[in-house]
Order: sequence, then structure tokens, then C-alpha cells
Amino acid sequence: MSTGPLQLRGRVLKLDRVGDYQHLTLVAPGVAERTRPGAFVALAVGGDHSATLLRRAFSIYRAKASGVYGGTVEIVFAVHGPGTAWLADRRPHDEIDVIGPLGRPFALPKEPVPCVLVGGGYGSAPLFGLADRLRERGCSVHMVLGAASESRLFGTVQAKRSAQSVVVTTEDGSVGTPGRATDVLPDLLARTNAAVVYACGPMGMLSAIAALAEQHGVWSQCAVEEQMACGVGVCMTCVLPVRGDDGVVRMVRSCVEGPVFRGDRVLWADAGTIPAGTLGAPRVGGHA
Amino acid sequence: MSTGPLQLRGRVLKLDRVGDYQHLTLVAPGVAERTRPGAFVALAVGGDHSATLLRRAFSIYRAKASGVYGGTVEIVFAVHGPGTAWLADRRPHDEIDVIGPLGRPFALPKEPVPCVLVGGGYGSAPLFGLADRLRERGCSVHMVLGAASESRLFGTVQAKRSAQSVVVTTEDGSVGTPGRATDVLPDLLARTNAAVVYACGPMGMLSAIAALAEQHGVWSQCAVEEQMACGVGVCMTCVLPVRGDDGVVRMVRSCVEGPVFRGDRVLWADAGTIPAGTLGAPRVGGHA
Amino acid sequence: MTVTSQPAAVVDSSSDVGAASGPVVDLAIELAGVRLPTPVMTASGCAAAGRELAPFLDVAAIGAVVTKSVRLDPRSGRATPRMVETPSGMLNSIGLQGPGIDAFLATDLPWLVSHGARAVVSIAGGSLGEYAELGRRVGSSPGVAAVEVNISCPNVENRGLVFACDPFQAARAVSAARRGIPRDVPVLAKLSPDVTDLVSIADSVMEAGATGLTLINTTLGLAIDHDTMRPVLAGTTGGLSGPAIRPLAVRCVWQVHQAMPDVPIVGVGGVRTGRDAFEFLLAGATAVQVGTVVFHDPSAPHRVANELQVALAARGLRSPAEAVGLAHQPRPRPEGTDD
Amino acid sequence: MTVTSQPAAVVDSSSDVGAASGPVVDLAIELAGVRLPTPVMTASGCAAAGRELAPFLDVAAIGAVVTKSVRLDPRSGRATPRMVETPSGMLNSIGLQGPGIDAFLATDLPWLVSHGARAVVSIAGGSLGEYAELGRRVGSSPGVAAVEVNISCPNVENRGLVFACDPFQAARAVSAARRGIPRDVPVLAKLSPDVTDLVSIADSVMEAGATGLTLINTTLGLAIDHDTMRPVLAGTTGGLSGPAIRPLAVRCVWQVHQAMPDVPIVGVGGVRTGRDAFEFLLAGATAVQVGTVVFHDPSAPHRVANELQVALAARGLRSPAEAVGLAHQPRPRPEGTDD
Ligand SMILES: Cc1cc2nc3c(=O)[nH]c(=O)nc-3n(C[C@H](O)[C@H](O)[C@H](O)COP(=O)(O)OP(=O)(O)OC[C@H]3O[C@@H](n4cnc5c(N)ncnc54)[C@H](O)[C@@H]3O)c2cc1C
Ligand SMILES: Cc1cc2nc3c(=O)[nH]c(=O)nc-3n(C[C@H](O)[C@H](O)[C@H](O)COP(=O)(O)OP(=O)(O)OC[C@H]3O[C@@H](n4cnc5c(N)ncnc54)[C@H](O)[C@@H]3O)c2cc1C
Ligand SMILES: Cc1cc2nc3c(=O)[nH]c(=O)nc-3n(C[C@H](O)[C@H](O)[C@H](O)COP(=O)(O)O)c2cc1C
Ligand SMILES: Cc1cc2nc3c(=O)[nH]c(=O)nc-3n(C[C@H](O)[C@H](O)[C@H](O)COP(=O)(O)O)c2cc1C
Ligand code: FES
Ligand code: FES
Repeated sequence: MSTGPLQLRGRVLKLDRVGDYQHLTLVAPGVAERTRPGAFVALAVGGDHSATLLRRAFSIYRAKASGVYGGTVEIVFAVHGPGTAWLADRRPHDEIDVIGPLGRPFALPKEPVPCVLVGGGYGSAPLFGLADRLRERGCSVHMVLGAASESRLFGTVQAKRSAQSVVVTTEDGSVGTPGRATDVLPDLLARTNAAVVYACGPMGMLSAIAALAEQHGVWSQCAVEEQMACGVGVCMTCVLPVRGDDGVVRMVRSCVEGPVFRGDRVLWADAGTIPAGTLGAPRVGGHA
Repeated sequence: MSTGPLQLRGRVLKLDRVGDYQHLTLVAPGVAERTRPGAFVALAVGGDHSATLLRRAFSIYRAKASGVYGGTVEIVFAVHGPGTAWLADRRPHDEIDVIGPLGRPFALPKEPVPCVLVGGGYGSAPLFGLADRLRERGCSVHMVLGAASESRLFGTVQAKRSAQSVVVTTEDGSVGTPGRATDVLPDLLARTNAAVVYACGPMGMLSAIAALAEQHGVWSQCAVEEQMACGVGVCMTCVLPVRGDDGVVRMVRSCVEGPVFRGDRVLWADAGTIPAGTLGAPRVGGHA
Repeated sequence: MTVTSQPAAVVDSSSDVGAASGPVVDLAIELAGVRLPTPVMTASGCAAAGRELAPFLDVAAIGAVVTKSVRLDPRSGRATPRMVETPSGMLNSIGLQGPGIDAFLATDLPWLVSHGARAVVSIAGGSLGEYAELGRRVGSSPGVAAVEVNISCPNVENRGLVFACDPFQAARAVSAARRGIPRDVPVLAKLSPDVTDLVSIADSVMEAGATGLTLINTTLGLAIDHDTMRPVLAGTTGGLSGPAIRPLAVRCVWQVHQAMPDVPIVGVGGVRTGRDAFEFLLAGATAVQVGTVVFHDPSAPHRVANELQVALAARGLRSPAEAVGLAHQPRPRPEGTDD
Repeated sequence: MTVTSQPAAVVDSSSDVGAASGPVVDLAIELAGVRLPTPVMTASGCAAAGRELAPFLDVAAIGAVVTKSVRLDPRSGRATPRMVETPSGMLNSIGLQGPGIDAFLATDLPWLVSHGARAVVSIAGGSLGEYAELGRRVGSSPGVAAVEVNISCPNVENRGLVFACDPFQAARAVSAARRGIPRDVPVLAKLSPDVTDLVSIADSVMEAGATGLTLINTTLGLAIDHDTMRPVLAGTTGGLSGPAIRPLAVRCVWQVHQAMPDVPIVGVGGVRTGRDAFEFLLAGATAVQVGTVVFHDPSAPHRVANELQVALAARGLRSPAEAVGLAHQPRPRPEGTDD
């Protein structure tokens, strides 16, 4: 009943600038109730006569089941192209067609184990809700927030409330430890005795984290960001090579079977290709 | 030097609702100085990634050469399709790409003669500036404003300041004389001893006015509204059969050779066709 | 996944007001002998096998679900990127990723049947043998409302030339598939617009045993990434779809209906609103499919049907059938001529 | 009408920042032996004979002005409506309205020459005799930078079939026109995308004496008015243009450049920004034309060149020529493979 995505006309409640990002709060009754950390929304952009037809996907940062205005969902985004530029130009009361929540959320540990959460740039957005859930289950939570520079970090203050420990890294050293999130990870995994690492950020970061997790014998849960045309599983654009329980590699849709994957199941180095041996791997190609 | 159209990024100063219409004031320095009554502006709609590429044409209602914000131009429009809906959604400070002033304005009489000005719906917009110019030359000005209903009239109050006499007609009789503008025209032409009738409104009205003017031996100046793709004379979409000084009928561009035409020169009944005898009239057609 | 959804996205029926006062419109149609509750279906490759749309519409209530073209064997499809957004459209190069016909018949088809949907099964082959085998397998499966034969595939036996681009090869593919499909199951041949003479292709696939035509598949396009300075798509070229190509699709329907007014046509290409669907009917289509716009609005096949109902009522038409091909009737005289 | 205009409309060069630090880009190119100050020209039928654009750009500073296709005799063109706006594009059916070649040569050409513009004269005939006669007249006129032969016209001697749709007829039209044009004046054959095999047409017009190709003319489309329920255009069908068809145009340039890398190509179809122009160069075009977008922004041929300059500089390219066909080079390995 309270599963499955909704499609509805959301209404802009607030739009604030946070560093290099926009923080958008949408009134979207019903979505919050169904949201679990790691899920995303797909927003239509550009209005009724839009030349940009494809929906844009955004991790859900926060979801509140009720409130003065009815349930809300919040996202954090960077202006990148026409779709995000349009979103950044919305005003309170404007309508946005929302579909959500979508995708498979982060899997939660059954035991109260130590967890490390790593967010790259706006990739930290879905980690705060996750941290809450983990703490509810008695897990200890340690966070790493990494970005190219200070203005590209999101949620450092909030992280201090959400986690037992927080490490911030920036590549330009403008704040925190200079370097990448993955530089500080081995130490942290060892120090916290982590059982699971959760990660959301660019593919390169996820790939490195999945490898480190394996080296340390730690489970990893990685939220990927593949290009998506529909977000709901009907177009087959968002695929990625993933090894199944049966050992077979398949091109799987990251919108419905992800965006969160077990890090050890994704063939990171082969993303963007059809690795040899994949189910139904290429022969002479047909255009469609 | 101060002739020819400008292209510039105008800025919205005000947007107000007036009856069924929107009244838009744009800061567009330089345009006012060049504007003569009957000229129009062509506005780009839909923003940088617009799916609606063609400009929308609007008669210039008022143009002020200077002011606190620099020169302004004003238009009055009805929301009709996506372009006008987008315009109606603008806010102060928004930018709109403007080209103007465009087109041939109303020709003014050399002598101080009585003039009748007829506006259908928003077609009254360009007549107020015209009235001012005519009065400056000592002409007496009489106005007829006609529309389907009261909310589709524009400028009735202002007309009283602009003209010696004003007749208002509505088809549903909601205000003024029930009927059409053309119903009251013969009487008015006779009573005022008019030398010229100026008209702006739908084709049917213009056609009727041109015929009445001829019957009364009065000059007519009609501002037409043909579908325009460019507004600047390069696309050839806005043509209309017009008889030239040499007696030859040509398909002429209403954006550069109009929108104002001598009523007796337009082949009103043949608009939408290529009348036999037109220069280069149809043979087997080539697609282009 | 059976939550009912709120009303959605694009509505464009400004001049359709006053519809309430129009006649009651029954949206049901008959397409090549099959009764459909509405003339609006999904388009192949834009609805997977229907299941993922269940949260957004009732699959039993829309015209039909046209499934993603299925090949004989499982296929991984092409490498990514598989799509690029383009002005009012998109390019795709999916490469017919799918489970193969056996898995499709074992899983996807029964799901559609058990949920009360009319399943139009799209098949695609790389050789005449494959079309024949696919026709046999699908033809012997219960619950198939119609078969759509996607012939926009390279023919491995003919230098990889696309079947749909040659009247002779197109006919052979359709005829191969047709053989195994029972008489009472309609076969729609889906054509490509990328040909000099569409009518000749239409003619030859009808001769080869098609019951009707689906017009059109995507048109071939290409986009280049400004940063990598290489084609965006891993497959280099891709199929262009969406509202951008609607005028092209409407023209194809028009031309074929003009030449063969009795052939049932399913119009597809850029349908976004009920008025777009109406435009296809006027051009000569009996039904329409919604493809790319489903990505924009997954409730579209349902919404478009509702909007079409309003558009028909506003013009005094009582059924979709009454609109079919109307635009081919002589034009009323231009305004302004009064004799 | 010589007022300079303010900067205009669409700019889309977000990722082109930092261009200031790139190399100095000289936009001049050589197209089939003719030197042009920039690779960005107007497109035929979208700039009349250049004069109307003078308030919005300097006709002497843009690549070239391609004039509206001129027929032998004056033509009234088609009845109105002559255009419909479509998603990210438009349909037109102007019917080659124009003054005829004599008036053109007497008035329009001298205006362009005296204003320092490079005049590319587009000619269109309804028969081989007309092409030959047009070639002779234009060929003997001084000041013609190049001739563009528009062969997307119905051939009255061949059941009204469009020249551009048949390799043989296309070649005959080009060869007829070519005969009267001096060797040193390049002849660009402008092709239609509405064919099954564009490369074969390209091949045959090059054989027939064309110096280069203009790709593409509009693609055939149709729109129906929802209210009258009849085709919107008085001419029924029309040519689809604008950004909607850009992926199609880029694909055509790509295919022809791939097959015939030495043939100079002028790319046209949906160019809106400098990045779009860049995309055409990467696909294999030496120059580009801006058509429909001029209606949106009459300063576009000037603006697009400036934006192209920024795009080239940002990628370390020193001239448009360095970009031509780059996208055909092998792709760098996909990210994520590190061996
Ligand atoms: C599951 C998921 C979660 C995401 N969460 C966030 C988030 O929380 N904050 C945020 O800023 N961004 C997020 N993104 C990326 C976001 O979707 C893109 O930045 C956005 O689509 C760009 O749209 P545009 O029109 O601005 O750019 P354009 O580049 O013009 O977009 C063109 C097309 O490419 C697609 N696209 C472009 N960039 C990306 C990308 N990085 N990932 C996927 N598709 C892309 C768009 O959807 C669109 O179809 C997420 C993406 C996915 C798949
Ligand atoms: C010289 C001139 C002066 C005008 N002055 C005014 C004015 O003062 N106030 C006003 O409200 N309207 C005026 N119009 C009409 C105005 O241009 C159209 O209402 C407007 O273009 C509709 O755009 P849309 O996107 O809302 O509608 P759509 O119907 O979606 O427009 C689609 C296309 O058709 C064209 N078009 C549609 N309707 C008209 C029309 N009536 N005339 C010309 N082209 C049209 C549009 O430009 C566009 O290219 C004038 C038109 C012309 C030619
Ligand atoms: C992502 C995608 C995948 C498609 N896959 C198929 C397919 O498998 N078989 C097929 O016949 N058509 C396929 N098509 C074409 C559509 O069915 C349709 O003919 C075309 O997209 C035009 O319609 P539209 O503009 O509504 O999308 C696909 C289109 C898209 C966008
Ligand atoms: C209104 C209009 C008129 C055109 N007239 C001609 C013409 O006379 N001769 C010609 O070769 N092409 C003509 N074209 C086609 C354009 O030159 C160009 O090839 C096509 O529009 C694609 O480019 P675009 O998308 O930039 O407009 C015309 C196009 C439009 C929109
Ligand atoms: S985005 Fe369409 S299937 Fe995943
Ligand atoms: S609107 Fe383009 S020539 Fe008049």
C-alpha cells in the first residue's frame, strides 16, 4: 500500500542556495511516507511545452511525512545544464511534476554494527537520512564528506549531529584534510572496525571505495548515478554490468535495480562497456 | 541614424492585467525614439532552450523615450497559445529579447483633417499614440472601440482623453452600442466628415472598414495581423495580395511593407489565396 | 506497486473547453479486428513489458501495451551511453536489450494477460529465419492481441542493411513472421521513415501479409559530445524520437493513408497530448502509440486518451473512428471568399 | 537601416569558460577554394537576399550570405498559411516566392557585392533546361562567391518527382547548372535527407561536377489544424527545419564525410549556438549555415561565429579547420578502464 512510486504535481515550498548547491523543498504529499534512504525522485523540467523531455533524477535528501503544508521532500542539486537551470529558477508555489520515491534504497544491517558513510559532493545528501536509520538500529555512524573544494561540500554542520565522527576532505585543501575521501578511508575503516561502508558520489569514487571495502572485508553499498531517461525502468538507458547471485553478469537498470548496489557486484572497470561474458553479449548489433 | 529596428535584451518593468488582456512594460532603451504609431515589436519567447522558436509580434501601445529606467515600450496582449502564456508568466526584472520598432507605421495626413480611428479588441492599442500625433497636427480625432464583450475592450477610459468623441460597441451589448464597430462607422464618417479612417483589428473588420471607406470616399489605413515567423522580412510567411501603384498585384510581406496598408490596395477577399493575375502566380508548385 | 497516481504533467486543451456540452464519446475502437478500449497504446521500447507502468496507470484500461521488441535470444544491448536528449526529442541506441523470446513468453506475456492488458508483442529478427521462428513462437502463445513486426533491424544475411529500407527485404521479413501467426491475430508491420518512397514499402509489406502498419519507427540521427569531441552514443548513431519528429510521423501517416485508405494504421512519433493523438487520427491513423513522452510522463497513455476524448467531444465527434482520415476531405473554402 | 544592434538571444557556452586562456582562434576558412571570414553563413530562404539582416549584423563580416533560391521567372509562391510552428522547429511551404533571376541579378546581387558580402547564390529549377539557363545567367554575373544548387524541387518533366530523391535526376540537374558556371566558382549541391541512401546521391552529384555539398534541406512534414481539421499549410505538406532536425542533419554530414572525406560539406539544420556549429564541424562540415534560428535571432550568424570561436579556443583548437571531422577519429578508451 505505501510502497511504489507516486506521480504528482509537487509545489515549491522553498529554494535556497547552499554553497554551490540549490536546496529545494517540495510539497509532495505521500512521497515521504514511502521514502527510504537512498531513494530518488525524478522531476519533469521545463514546463508544459518543454524542449527537454527527459526527467531529471535527484537523491532524496530529506522527506517529512507531514507538516503545515503536507508531506515534503527535499533535494540538493548543482546547476549543470538546462534542466537544473530551470529548477534553480523556480519560485515558491510553482508546480513541478514529481515521481518518487524511486529505486532500491540502501540495505540496512540487521545487527548494530559500526558503519562508515562516504559522500562525494552533493552525494552526501541521502546519507543524513541513512545515518538516522542506522542510529535507530544502534549502529555507530562515521561520516566522510569529500569534495573538490569547500563550496562543493554539502552538510558538514549537519554531519556533526548525524554521526559520531566526521572527516572532511577537499582536494584543494580549502577545508579539512587535503585530498580525497578515499585517502582517509582505510584508516577510518580500521579505526572504527566498520562492518559496512555506504557511499554516494561520482563513479570513480564508488569504484575505489568498493575496492577498499573488499580489501578490508567490509560490505559496501554504493549509490550510482547513471544517465537516466525515464527513471522508472522502461527505457533501458541506465544500465551497468552487475554480477548476480548466480554469478552471471547482466546489464541491469540502475533506476529500478539500483541506484544502490552492493559494491562487490558491480563491474566498475567495465562500466560503459558490455564486458565479455555478459548475458546476451554483443554480436553484430541491431539498431533500436 | 534613429531609423531601423534594434535588437536588445529588454527588461520587464511591469506586467498588469487589464480586462482580458495583459499590459506589459519593457525597458528597451532606444526603441521608443524610433517608434511611430502602427509599428510593432517582435519578442522571442520561451527562454534559451525554448521549443517555440518563432518570435511573437505585438503592436506598440506606448513608447517613452526616457524615464527613470531608460526608454520603455508597452504592449497589450491576449493569452492565446504557448508564447503569450510564457509572456504572461514573466516577472519584473526578467529579460525578454526584443526587436523593434518594426514595420511601416500609419501614414499621417499632411492637412489638419478629421480622422476616425477604429480598434477591434486589443487592436485599439496602437491607436492612442496615433491619436496624439494626429492631434499635434491639428486633426480632430474620433474613436470607435469594438469588441465581443466588455472585458475584451481595451482603453475606453484613455480614449476619452485621446479623442474628441468615442463610440464603444460590444457584440453582446455588455457595454456601449450593441453590435460591431463597423455598424456605427457609416454614420460617424458622415457626421465627422472624416478624411481618413485608421483601423486595427481582425481581418474581417479591416476588410469591411476598407469597403466602407471606399464607399464614403475616405482614405483608409489598415494595420493587418498576418502570421509571422520572423517579423523582419526574411521568411516570406506573412504575405498578402496587394495591388501596387503600377496596378500589379503582388504577394507582399506584411512585416516590412505593412503591417499598415492602404485599405484600397489590399485584395481583402483574396487573402489566403494567390489571386489569378498576381505577379508570378501559381503554376505547378515546387516545394520549398 | 499498484498505487493509483495523481493527475499528471502536460495538458494542452485550451481550445477544447466547452467539451462538457459535446456528445458522449466512446473511446473504444476496432483495430484490424481487435477491440481496444481506447486508441492510445504504449510504443515498443518505451514501456518495457508494461509492468513498470502499473504504478502510473491501469494497464487494463489503456488501448494496449506494445512490448519492447524481443529477439530470439537474450541480448545485452549496446554499451552506454545509450541516449542523448535533443531539442524536443532524444536519440537512443539501446540495441534491443532483452531476455529473449523464451523468457518473454514465460514471464512478461503472462503478466500482461493476467492483468487484463491487451498485449501487442513486438518481435525483431536479424535474419528471415529468426523472424520465422519468432512468428511461430509468438503465434502459438495464447493471449497475444496482435503482433508488431519491427523490421528496422540490420539483416545479417544482407550486408547488415536494414530490412525496412528495401521493399523486397521488408516484405520477406513480414511474410516470414506472418507464416506462424494465426489468421485471427493481426500483424502490424512497423516501418522506418528513412526511405525515399514509404508508400512502396507499405504496399509491399501489405502484400506480404501484414494486417496493418505502425508508422513510424525512429529516424536515424547522431549527436556529438562537445567535450570528448566524439559521438555521444556508444553505438555512434541512434534513433531520433519525440515531439521533434511528430510532423514527420504525421506526414508518413498522411501519405500512406492517402495511397491506401483501407489499411489500418497505428500512428506513432511525438504524441504528447490528446490533440497530438487527434492529429494522427485526422491524418488517417486508427490508433496511436505514445513512446518518448512516457519517459516524461509515465501516465501519458492514460492521460492522452482522456484528452483525446475531450478534443473529440469539443468537435462534435462521437468516437475516434469518426475522426480517422478527416483531414483528407476537401478543405472548406478559405475565409474571405464569399461566393 | 544600418544601426548596430545590442548583443542578443541564445547563449549556451557554459562549459566553454576559460576560453580566454585558450589559443587565439582565427575563424577564417577556405571552402572549396573560396576564403570566408567565418564558417557561419545564412541558409537559403532564411535571409532573403541579405539586406533585411543589415540592422542586426554586418553582412560583410559573416561567412557568406546564401540567398533565397531564385527561379528563372518571378514567382508568387504558395497561398498562406505558409508556416506552422512545431516543437523546436517549424514547417514551411513558401513555394519559392521570388522576383526571378533577372530582377535578382539586377538588384539583390549588386547590393550584396557593394556591401562587401560574399554572395552564395542559390538557384532552383523545375526542369533541366531551367537549371542550365540559371547556371548560365548566374555564371556570367560578376561577384558570385559560389552557387548553391537547390535540387529539392519537383521536376515537371518527370511526374513532379523531386530531383534530389533520385541519384540520376539529381546529377542531371547539377550537371546542367554546372555547365554555365566558371570553373573557379564553386558549385554546392544541396541535398534532401528524405532518401534511403544519401551517400549514393552525394556520390552522383559530385560525379556530375559539384564542388561540394550542402547538407541538408528540410525534411518533409505535415501538421493538421485541430480546429479546421485540415492540413494547416495551404501547400498541405511542408519542410521541417530547426533544432528539432539537428540530429538528423548531423547524421547526414557524418555519413557523407565518412564515405567521402575529401568533399567539402556545408552543414545546415538546427544550428542555434556556436556549440551546434562546432558539432557540425566535428561531424565533417567545413562550414555551417543558420536557417530557422535566424527567425528567432536575426543576429545569429554573427553570434554563432563568436560562440564558435570561444568553443574552439576552450578546446585548444586554433581554427575551424582543425575541428573538421575530428569526431571520426577513434574514441579514447572509455573511462574506468585503466590499462
Ligand atoms: C539516481 C540519481 C541521483 C542523482 N542525485 C543528484 C543529486 O542529488 N543532486 C544533483 O545535483 N544531481 C543528482 N543527479 C544528477 C542529476 O540527475 C543531473 O545533474 C541532472 O540530470 C542534469 O540535468 P541538466 O538538464 O541540468 O543537465 P544536462 O547535461 O543538460 O542533462 C541532459 C541529460 O543527461 C542526463 N544527465 C546529465 N547529467 C547526469 C548525471 N550526472 N546523472 C544522470 N543523468 C545525467 C539528464 O538527466 C538529461 O537526460 C542524480 C542522478 C541520478 C541518476
Ligand atoms: C503586426 C502584429 C501585431 C500584433 N499585435 C498584437 C497585439 O497588440 N496584441 C496581441 O495580443 N496580439 C497581437 N498580435 C498577435 C500575436 O502575435 C499572437 O497572438 C501571438 O503570436 C500568439 O502567440 P502564441 O504563442 O500565444 O500562440 P500560438 O497560436 O501558439 O502561436 C503559434 C504561431 O502562430 C503565430 N500566430 C498565432 N496567432 C497569431 C496572430 N493572431 N497573428 C500573427 N501570428 C500569430 C505565432 O507568432 C506563432 O508563430 C499581433 C500580430 C501581428 C502580426
Ligand atoms: C528508448 C527507445 C527504445 C525503443 N525501442 C524500440 C523497440 O524495441 N522496437 C521498436 O519497434 N521501436 C522502438 N522504439 C521506437 C518507438 O517505439 C517509436 O516508434 C518511436 O520512438 C517514435 O515514437 P515517439 O516519438 O513517441 O517516441 C524505441 C524508442 C525509444 C525512444
Ligand atoms: C522559411 C524557409 C524557407 C526556405 N527556403 C529555402 C530555399 O529557398 N532554398 C533552399 O535551398 N532551402 C530553403 N530552406 C531550407 C533551409 O535553407 C535549410 O536547409 C533548412 O531550413 C534547415 O536548416 P535550419 O534548421 O537551420 O533552418 C528554407 C527553410 C525555411 C525555414
Ligand atoms: S532510466 Fe529508464 S530504465 Fe532506468
Ligand atoms: S514575417 Fe518573415 S517576412 Fe514577414
